[in-house]
Amino acid sequence: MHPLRALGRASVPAAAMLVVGGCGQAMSAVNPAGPQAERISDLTWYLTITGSAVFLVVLGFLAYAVRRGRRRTESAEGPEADRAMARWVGGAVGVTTLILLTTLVYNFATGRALADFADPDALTIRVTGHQWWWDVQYVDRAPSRRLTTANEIHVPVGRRIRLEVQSRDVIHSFWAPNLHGKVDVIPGYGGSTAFRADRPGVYHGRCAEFCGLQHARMDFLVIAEPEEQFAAWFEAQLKSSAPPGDAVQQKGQQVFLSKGCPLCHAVRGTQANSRVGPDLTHLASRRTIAAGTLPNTRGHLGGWVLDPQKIKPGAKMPPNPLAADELHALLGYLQSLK
Amino acid sequence: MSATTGEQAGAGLLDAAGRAELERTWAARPGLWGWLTSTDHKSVATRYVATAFLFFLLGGLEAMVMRVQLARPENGLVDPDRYAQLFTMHGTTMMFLFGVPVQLAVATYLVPLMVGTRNVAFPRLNAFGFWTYLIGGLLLYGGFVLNTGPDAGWFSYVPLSGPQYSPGKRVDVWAQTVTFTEIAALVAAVEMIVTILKQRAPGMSLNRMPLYVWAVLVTSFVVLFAMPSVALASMMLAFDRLVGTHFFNPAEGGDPLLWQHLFWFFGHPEVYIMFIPATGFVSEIIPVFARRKMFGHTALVLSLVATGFLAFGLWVHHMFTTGLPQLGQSFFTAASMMIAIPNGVQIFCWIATLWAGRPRFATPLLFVLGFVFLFVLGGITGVMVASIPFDQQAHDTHFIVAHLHYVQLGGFVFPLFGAFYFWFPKVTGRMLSETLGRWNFWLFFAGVNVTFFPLHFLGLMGMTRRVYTYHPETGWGALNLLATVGAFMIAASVLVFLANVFRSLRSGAVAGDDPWGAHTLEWETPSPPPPYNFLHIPIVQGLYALWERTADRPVVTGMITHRREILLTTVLDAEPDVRYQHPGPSIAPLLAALAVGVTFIGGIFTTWAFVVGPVLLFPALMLWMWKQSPPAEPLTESEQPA
Amino acid sequence: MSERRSTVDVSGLTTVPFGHRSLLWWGSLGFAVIEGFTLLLMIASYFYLRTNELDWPPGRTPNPDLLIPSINTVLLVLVIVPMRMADTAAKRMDRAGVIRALLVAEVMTIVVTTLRWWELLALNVRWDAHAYASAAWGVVVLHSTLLVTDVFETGSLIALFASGKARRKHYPDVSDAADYQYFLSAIWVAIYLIVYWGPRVL
Amino acid sequence: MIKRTLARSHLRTLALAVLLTACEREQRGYRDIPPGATAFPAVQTSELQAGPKSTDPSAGAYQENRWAVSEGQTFYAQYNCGGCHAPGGGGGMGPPLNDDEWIYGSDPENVFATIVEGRPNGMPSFRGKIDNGQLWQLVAYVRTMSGLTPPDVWPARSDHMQESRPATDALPQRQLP
Repeated sequence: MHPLRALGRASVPAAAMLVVGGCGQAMSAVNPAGPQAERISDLTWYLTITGSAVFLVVLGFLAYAVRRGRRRTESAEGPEADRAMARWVGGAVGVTTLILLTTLVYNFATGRALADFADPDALTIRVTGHQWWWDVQYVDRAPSRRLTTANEIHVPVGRRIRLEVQSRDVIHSFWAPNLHGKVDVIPGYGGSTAFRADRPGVYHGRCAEFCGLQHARMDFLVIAEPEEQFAAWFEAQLKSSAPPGDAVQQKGQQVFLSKGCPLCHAVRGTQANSRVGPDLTHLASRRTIAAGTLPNTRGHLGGWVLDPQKIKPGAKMPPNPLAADELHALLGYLQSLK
Repeated sequence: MSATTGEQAGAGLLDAAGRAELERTWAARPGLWGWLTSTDHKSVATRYVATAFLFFLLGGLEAMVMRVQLARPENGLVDPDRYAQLFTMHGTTMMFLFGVPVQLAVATYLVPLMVGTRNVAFPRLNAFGFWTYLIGGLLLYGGFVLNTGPDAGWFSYVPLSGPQYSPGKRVDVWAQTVTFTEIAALVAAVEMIVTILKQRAPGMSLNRMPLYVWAVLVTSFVVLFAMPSVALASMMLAFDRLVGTHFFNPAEGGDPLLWQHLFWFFGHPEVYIMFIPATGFVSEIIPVFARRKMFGHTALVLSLVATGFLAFGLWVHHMFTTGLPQLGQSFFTAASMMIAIPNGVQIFCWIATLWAGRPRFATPLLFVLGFVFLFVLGGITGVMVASIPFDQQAHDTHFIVAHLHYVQLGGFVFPLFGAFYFWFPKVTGRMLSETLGRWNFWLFFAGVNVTFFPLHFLGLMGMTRRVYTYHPETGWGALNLLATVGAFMIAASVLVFLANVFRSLRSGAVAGDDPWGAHTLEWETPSPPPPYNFLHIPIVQGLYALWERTADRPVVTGMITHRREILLTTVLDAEPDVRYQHPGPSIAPLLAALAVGVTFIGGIFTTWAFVVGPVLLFPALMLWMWKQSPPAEPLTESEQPA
Repeated sequence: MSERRSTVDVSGLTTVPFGHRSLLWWGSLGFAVIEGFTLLLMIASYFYLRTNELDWPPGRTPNPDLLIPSINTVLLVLVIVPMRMADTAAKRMDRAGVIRALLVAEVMTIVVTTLRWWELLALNVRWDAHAYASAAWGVVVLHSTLLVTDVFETGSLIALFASGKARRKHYPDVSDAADYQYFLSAIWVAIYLIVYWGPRVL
Repeated sequence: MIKRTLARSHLRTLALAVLLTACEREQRGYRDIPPGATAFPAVQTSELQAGPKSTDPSAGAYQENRWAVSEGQTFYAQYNCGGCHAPGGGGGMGPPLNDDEWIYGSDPENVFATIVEGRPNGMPSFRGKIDNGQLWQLVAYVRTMSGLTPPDVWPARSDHMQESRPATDALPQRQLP
């Protein structure tokens, strides 16, 4: 247990801690769930504490100086006053330089520790930023084991993840505060970073670089789960979508294929395989829809399909005027895509 | 032929007739035509500061709407498109239309008075600078009113601001506004450098120059080398959008990071362009209200120069998360932390002067003390984000919004308000009320802290910048509501300031020449100063001109009064060198600015404007250079026909 | 007004200062620094974009031609000679000499400016083909705008002196214009080498 | 006196005109209800049926809106219209779209009907496949290829590989200044 972190957890007043740290998986840069975020969190506590100390000392100087000055009847002139002040100012600047140097050294050390975190047999995930959602691909030498999903990244706990980011349109920034710092997703540049989740949990992430109308609603989830649970999830996701079970789902699939959905979305196992929009093969297995904007329930799914512009104005998905029975059947089908 | 020091009593001193002729020669023409053609640095500077302050209010209104929209989750006050325009307009207005212009405008008012000369070096260029700036401001707000305000952020990262992802003319309006404001800043910087180096009163050698004049000199050099970078970047972006060049198109060899390098190479020095003159204000206000000479004058000058140089070595700390090589970024971490040392020197020297002096709590000193509090806090969060790992968490979040507002509001707007209270009597001849001043200060100080301190926590909790709304379950609602309350406090304090100004313009106490007992030359002139500033150019006898003035301090005589003339002195020791013909008022700067306006605004719609504009510009420039003041009196040596 | 005993009489000072003693010299130096630094940044961007490409010029784009650009560069360097003569004539306050020298310089500069269009065509690529084309056109066009203002400045000086409205204080403006011309020619030589010889040599 | 009031009224109408057009030009119309959305007959009574010529005035709004044209450019690429008509509209399997020859008419409604109903030898019908709002944006973009809309609404270059000249230069007969 790093002494500073213990100090940090204990000494900061509970209110600030509650507000900033939060408990469980509340999204916060000082509530680390992996080694990378932990190193940065320790650095954060160090910077905060030394910074506050320096601030209070300088304010103390100022208050003392003003009070001392106001008590004077006439100002301190002459060489000895100047020599005294020169000593104090020189000392203060010296201390400032010293603190800056130690901060610099600690910062470089943390920086290097963060950088050499790569590991040859890490799980590689390629995330592609689109205007206002995330496309996630699990990279594997065997093409049959390459999985494409969207907006939710399942990772095995305790295993290093190598993240490659790229963009199809504008600059985004992939940031899950509980796991690691952000990495900019720049078109024409292949950004990469590496992290590891030590605690299972659902960690929120956001796009951190302004990327247009719906930048505010471009979230994602990183779901860390034990190794075997992840393997089971991965196998399930690899399989194509099951054929529709009953008549309602059959009609729902018919509505899905006849309307404009296949023009943008892909559902493996049907003839819909366009890469323009997110992959919906296992939509029902996801916790949220529309890049972390809505929980994945039947009501929200219906509201989203009918008029996405009301929820994410400016999103590329058009409104879909459907009759009641068509909508009912479509929702039935979509919720069957486990 | 050098200046002869005459001992005979009163030889060459101007009598009443001489003063009247001087008044006539230097006065602007009457009425609106006089106002449009005026080249008096005080007249141009007051309208410049007033316009910049108007944009400050507009920027503040935009901020208020944003704060109300963020006051609670899922708020529906503005839709995402309007919110994108709002935060872009707020950033662009505060940085390009208020920040840099107001500092250079105050400089063009004060520097000629402080160095003891009659006008700024190139007065017509000064007027041209203001008109260009005004056209830039009108273009931006004209666009905003016509639903064509920029919506890609105040630094408009490519490719979002590129031709494909920003359809229409919105980003073009932004790019041309940047071009206008940067022409105005460059012009003002050149004037300030030449005025300070060549037109100081005899005796004001470099080591006797006031600290504010040093600050303006350093700022002008920073402007000289920073503004071309954004001029080039906005020109390249405009060409990318209008004629299809590929400077920033990643698919055809262009590079989005080229934009970021060029923009931030200007971006960071720009915030120092606003901060360095503010340290100049503080260094002028503290000696006067601590009633003691400033401790460590040379140390402060050296730290000013050091800040000016270091400002150009930090820009990559805006790009720590773009994945540039680690070694390169570490250099910029070290440079970003090193700049805290000269700032530290300044702050410790100010505190020492307060300790050694006898400070009295007038409003200017209150704003200076508030500045120290806020700027030290902002500086420390600055050192925090200078470290790469922490910046990876804090970059583009509300932590940065908190940091930048602490160093901008604390570091630049507080000293600016202190300067308003300090020099308002000199500009208008009337004192501002101290009680309203205190209300203004304490509301502002509390407002800044209540608004921006919570944003530190919001940033670490994941609230990114430029989000028009957020989910209720993020838990950010409470802190955002608190910040919005703080924003209303700031608005209230600005209203108190406006009330104070208008009340004192009407019925404020009459301020004499020197209400504060200050030491710089402008306090020797009447309030408000006459068009010619000094009846006789003073001879400076020490660093603290008025405090170290001997009873029989000599003045300069022998300058003609029937035509505008200024005294040029040598650069280092300010010995009288040349009597220089000074151009009179002219309408040409306005016409030239309009021609430049036609060129760049037309350039948004058709490339032909870049041909028609210059054709219009040349006659305006001809009028500018040829129109001489009428030779009513006998021609002096320089006016003999060639 | 308290009566002051000693005064400093400056009536004897010169009013026709040459070189750094005059304000205009400092003003044109300031603008030369701005324009020079903008061109430097443009050249830096040119090289920055070059790092993105494997071969420069990329793909099937041919190297720029050398004939017309070389002629034009020599011509622009030669303009220094008449401008130097104008400078010395101005220092001698010889009006006829100034007008003659400036006329020669103006004609040469106009020829250089018109040839500049063919220099742009000598790049053998449209400005909107790719980043190389945009960067090359960008650098040359930026310098050309300075060239056009130079043509105007020399032209207005000729008109001023020829029309007899010129005064003795305008002589230093001629030498300032000459200094500005040296800067313009010098920086063009650098651009010429980078844009036209760069792809072949570097 | 009259001349001055006349001049002032001209000025005011001109300013108003500029105000109005500029506002529409930049409107991000993601919330508007597109024309013809409800125009589809719910029940098919007989085989014979007149072409659904919806003379809805707001159809024209899309033609003059820069954002709509830019979205149309995005959908032209996403829905792979370039597969037959070539990315710049130069024509390939499908007829060229950037010349003056229109087999089925060049009014917005005609182009709209062509896309919705499809045309013989190859043009598929997109009825119900593409939302009407996006269809009108596509129509607006397609008509800019042959310069049928005001020039300052044309899309600028795209951020992708330039198989052909940027759209604005692909117009054979109208060379941009």
